[in-house]
Amino acid sequence: MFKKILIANRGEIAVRVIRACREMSIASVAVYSDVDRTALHVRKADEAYAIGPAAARESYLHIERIMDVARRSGADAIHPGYGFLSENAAFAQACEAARIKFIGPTAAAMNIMGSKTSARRAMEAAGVPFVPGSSRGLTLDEAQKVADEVGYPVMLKAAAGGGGKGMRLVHHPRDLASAYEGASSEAARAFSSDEVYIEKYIAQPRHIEVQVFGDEHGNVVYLGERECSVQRRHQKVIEEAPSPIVDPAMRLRMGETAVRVAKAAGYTNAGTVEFLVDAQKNFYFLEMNTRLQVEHPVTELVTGLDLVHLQLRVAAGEKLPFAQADVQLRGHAIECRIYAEDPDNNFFPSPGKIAQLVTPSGPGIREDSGVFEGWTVPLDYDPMLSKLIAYAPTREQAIARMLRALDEYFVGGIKTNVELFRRILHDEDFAAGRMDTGLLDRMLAKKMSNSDLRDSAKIAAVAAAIFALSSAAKSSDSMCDGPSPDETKSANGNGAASGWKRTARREALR
Amino acid sequence: MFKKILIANRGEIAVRVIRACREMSIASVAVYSDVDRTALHVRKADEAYAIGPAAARESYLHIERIMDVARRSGADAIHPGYGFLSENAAFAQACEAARIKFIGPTAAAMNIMGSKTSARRAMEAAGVPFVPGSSRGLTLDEAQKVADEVGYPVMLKAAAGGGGKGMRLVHHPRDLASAYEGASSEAARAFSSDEVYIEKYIAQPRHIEVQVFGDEHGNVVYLGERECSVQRRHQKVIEEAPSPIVDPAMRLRMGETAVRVAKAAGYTNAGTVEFLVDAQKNFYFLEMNTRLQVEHPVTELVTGLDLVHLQLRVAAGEKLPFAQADVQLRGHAIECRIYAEDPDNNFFPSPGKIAQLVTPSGPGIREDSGVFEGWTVPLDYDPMLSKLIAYAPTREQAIARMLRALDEYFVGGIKTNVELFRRILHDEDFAAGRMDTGLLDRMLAKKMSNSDLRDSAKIAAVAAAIFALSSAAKSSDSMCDGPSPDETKSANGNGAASGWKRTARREALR
Amino acid sequence: MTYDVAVTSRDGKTTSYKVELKRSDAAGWICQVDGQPFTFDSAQPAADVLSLLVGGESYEVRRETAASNGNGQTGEQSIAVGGRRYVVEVSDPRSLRSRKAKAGSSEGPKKIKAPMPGKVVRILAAEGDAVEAGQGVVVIEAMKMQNELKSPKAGTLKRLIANVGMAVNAGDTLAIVE
Amino acid sequence: MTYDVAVTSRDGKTTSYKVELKRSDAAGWICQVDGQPFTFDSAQPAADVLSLLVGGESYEVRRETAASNGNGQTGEQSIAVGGRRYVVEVSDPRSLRSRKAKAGSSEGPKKIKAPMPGKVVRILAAEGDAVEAGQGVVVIEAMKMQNELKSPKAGTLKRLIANVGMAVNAGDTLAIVE
Repeated sequence: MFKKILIANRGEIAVRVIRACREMSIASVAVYSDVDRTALHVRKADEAYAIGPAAARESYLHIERIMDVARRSGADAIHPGYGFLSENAAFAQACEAARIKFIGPTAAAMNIMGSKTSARRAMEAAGVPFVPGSSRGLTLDEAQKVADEVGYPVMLKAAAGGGGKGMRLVHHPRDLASAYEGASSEAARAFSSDEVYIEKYIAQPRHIEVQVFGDEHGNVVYLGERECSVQRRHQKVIEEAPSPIVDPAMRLRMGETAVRVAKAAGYTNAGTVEFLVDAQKNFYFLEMNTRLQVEHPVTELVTGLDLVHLQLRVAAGEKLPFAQADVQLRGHAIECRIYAEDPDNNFFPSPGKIAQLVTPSGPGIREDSGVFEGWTVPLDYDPMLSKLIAYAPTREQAIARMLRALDEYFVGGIKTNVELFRRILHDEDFAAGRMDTGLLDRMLAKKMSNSDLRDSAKIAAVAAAIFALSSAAKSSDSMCDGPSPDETKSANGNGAASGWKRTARREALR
Repeated sequence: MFKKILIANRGEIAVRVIRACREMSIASVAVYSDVDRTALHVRKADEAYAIGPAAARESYLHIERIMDVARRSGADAIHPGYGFLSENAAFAQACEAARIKFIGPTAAAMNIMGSKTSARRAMEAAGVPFVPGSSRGLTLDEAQKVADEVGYPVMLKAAAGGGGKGMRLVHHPRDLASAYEGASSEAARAFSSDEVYIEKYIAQPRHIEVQVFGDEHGNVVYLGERECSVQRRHQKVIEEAPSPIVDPAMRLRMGETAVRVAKAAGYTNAGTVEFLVDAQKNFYFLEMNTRLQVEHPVTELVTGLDLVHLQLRVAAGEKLPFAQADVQLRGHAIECRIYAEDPDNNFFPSPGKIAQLVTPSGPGIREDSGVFEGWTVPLDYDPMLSKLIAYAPTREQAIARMLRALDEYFVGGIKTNVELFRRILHDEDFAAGRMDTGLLDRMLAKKMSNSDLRDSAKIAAVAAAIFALSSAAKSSDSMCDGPSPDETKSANGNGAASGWKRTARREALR
Repeated sequence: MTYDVAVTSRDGKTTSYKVELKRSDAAGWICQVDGQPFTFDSAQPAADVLSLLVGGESYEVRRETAASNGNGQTGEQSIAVGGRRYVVEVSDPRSLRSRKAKAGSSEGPKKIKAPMPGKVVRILAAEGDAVEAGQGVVVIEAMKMQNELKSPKAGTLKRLIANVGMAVNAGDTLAIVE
Repeated sequence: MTYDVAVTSRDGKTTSYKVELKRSDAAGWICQVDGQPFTFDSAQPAADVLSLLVGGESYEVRRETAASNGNGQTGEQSIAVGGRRYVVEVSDPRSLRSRKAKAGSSEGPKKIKAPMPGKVVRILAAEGDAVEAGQGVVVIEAMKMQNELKSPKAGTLKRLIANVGMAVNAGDTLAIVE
């Protein structure tokens, strides 16, 4: 097993991997940009080294600086997390060259999957089902031809893309040119490649993905599916396992297809095969993510496995410790991605200082967090604060449990999407498992019922007055010394907390 | 299902039950004593009512006051939690009389099990194996006779007892009289009955208990065992499931015996049958706890069930939603009971204000807590703060995970036993599963190795100096207005936190 | 003590309450809301947290002050009751500050402000153009996300301060519609 | 700035360090411990928390001040490094307080103090009795637990303040052994 692992990432996933290292008695090395000096991953790691300014390309995307830290610290492996360099084949090659194990697939497998067009060629050879469209990057003219062939609506996609960036849906030929321009420029910014291609647009599809895992001895297994249809702008918002519509027969078909995909690419370690599923439950290969997914915890909870422990063991050359037949799903898990963003204001990111933080806990609740009270969320990176995951014997109970946990969750000082999740989890269609990737947009288009939001306004008003009174109190208290009679008479320390009372009393005595 | 449930308890278990109510859309009613006005259970419940002064017999043990709140609030059921009135048959009867469902066994079943001597009679009739000894309360003279018959060492036990109170181990006849006096007086105080009896003392036994569950339609199942051998003064300190020594055959034998015990008492709802297990793996009936156990979470994690949800459903008259064959154990779970006590000072309780609280989270970690930062732990009740539970695929991983979580756990302002758990989990015998109820006492007798404790003393010294410098700084800062240059130049809000630097700089410039 | 409290729920509706806090005969407290008696017990477990018991019903209430935006104006105060948040504005008849606070309410031509720091990547309308309510005017990019800032009302794009490539702070005015 | 820091680990061993904090040429800082150079970077994520990087090694350090006991004396200061706690006593040559703090160290006859509030339920020795080190003298009950307070040394039970049924606060002296 490895002696020391460098985590080339930040935020909750860096903390997640550091925890796994600690649990396996492996030393962990964090890297950090200037704005992350006091970040959680720096504080939890055994070692930490600065790698440059806030801008990602100067720090978390800077291969040379990270490799330099790896050498200096004597790390014998690197875990890339997700995002940043996790799917960067050049980085994987740099690790190979430095004889430092990259915890993930080989650069070769990444290259196949890294470009959607090359992935498509390989997968078509392996007989994997595809959505009709082009299998390579297109010029605008070509794009127009292919769009006419497969028929509108069509989807423009960045060949080097992922996570929804550089994607555009086009309903009418007249919109194609502007969408093409937008997609390729966004792609250029995001992936420094403006290659875009076209696919037939499947109306109201589900997004269902299969977790696969391969060791370096030719064994590949699938660990069930994840339903990720609740999306906004092609970004996942809620994920769950298992999918409400996948039965054992469909799970077997999807799973075996996913394994075929992985084997066709000579894939090792953790990977995810994403499928579009239409209303008739036909599934089409979408892409393969050659990394650990944000949403891996829901799979961990229903399988009872720890995927990061597994990643490390497989990367160290161990065989998978179980066979396909040993993988059993139990119960239901749901994940909410808690973001620093403002759902009431077009989901703008809301960086800033976390003035208060109360996190849920108790039965069936897991929180993978990258933040703490007092932390100032930098505006330089993805605004995800933490992942809240609920597990229960049934989907219905898991939803109820997540709602309970959301009620316990409080982030003060910055805006978050916590209230959005309450709304989604209360939605009839979601509760019934009637989901497609358009569900959330339709929901957001609806107006919220006032009754739902206003019935405790009176309480809020009274509380606001009490707070006002107690702050007025503090200022006056600070001038007079000695505790007020109430403080001394209070039954225990907790009683004394009720500061506003004695002030109000003072008020009344005036 | 019930509309509104009163929770006749406080602390983490009250919060645990309130959470379950919320998850099942049942209104929850908390009761509180004067010192608990701001306690977590009061704040999390839908309703809360004061029931009297701090002293338990004036509040949490005051049946009339609690029944009065139940009536006023219109609760249709009462959950007693553990401790307090949970095993009080009179309370169960009062509920029956008021037509309010008591969530637990019938008063009749409690009465059978409530007195160890009557329990013994019933169980002997059902052919349950017992440790040799007396089956009823004894006078001192009788005690001496029985002790001579079964042979020393013998154990004196309170007939009405539980949780180790009113127990005494006697090695020599000459110590019997004083031990008898101590046991019966302690029993009188704790259970208002000074009845004590005698059992042969089993050297180095394990304490293993079986979780049983019965519905009101005659179905009783067992949900696997819990290993509870790590004890201090007969109080459980660490519990785990499954037991490292119980194999499927033994589990079957113990489980079926436990079900026989429950059926002999006409037992319904959640219950636990405790066994002593000797070196040859013979097991002897110890007692049945007619309530939900503190350590129920480890069973929940390995079975995937929620026992409190199940309690509510069964109490509402539902059938058990599964059969014995459906109960499958998966993985391993360990629970540490975090207490406000001082292991370095004879485990004296350490009530007081929790100045800082950092709780662990992430993969496989569950915390059931009854406290929060700023809460003043009252000295009037059991000093348990919370339960930390770790789940992992294997026992080895679960231990490593718990150690990781303990490293993340920090309670400032009061003493806790967190460090004690580190020591236990690092112990060779514990790691190997070689446990008996004497393990912890033997461990505590050993001296700690210095190396283990001193190697970061230098860091502590430097940190102490930095803190001293920064507090010195604060006082001086408060006099001069305007931010220091560092504050303005800091990349983001987090940088500014490093207050001591600029002061030290000021120092240097003097 | 009497306070005028304006409570705005997430759907934008604002309700005003006159809250009078008075000591009751007993240990408890009596409060009048818009002249109607309102009895409750209150305790403060921690800073910015209140536990209210209103006739037995338990309410956990938290106060927060949103992070101040780029302009150094301190952010709005909001109150969370259970899971629900309300923006509140408390004015104490005796205090001036609160009256000042009220002043800031938007009048005259509407500004399009940057809701957070970022970079302007596209301009969708020219000065003098007629714009619809909700029509995109400026696109800024932050945290790797592009966001379109829309016109708050139908009118004319009177001024366009933003230009492509410009770095903006939260609260900066990017355009004015009249 | 130079501080004398006495660090006591849980096994009772105390080590003293002379810590000098000095600004380094660069942005970093140089510290001398007992005259030996000790370089590190420090940041304070929150009150009473330090993040120290010593040649790359990351240490999370927390300070706590134990709850003051019944006598109003404020409790000892301790420093937690990772999972390990140390009781520390910092004395600044220039400050008097720290020297005062030192004074409190126990001299003369040894007191048996109540470590926390409770009730005396039994007395196991009489005034004038000879007592062994570790021999039980007083039993107090608190939080439903009985705890035996033992003599800190062999000697004579010079004074017995406690009596059965008496309620005691943390820090109260119950008996004196000489």
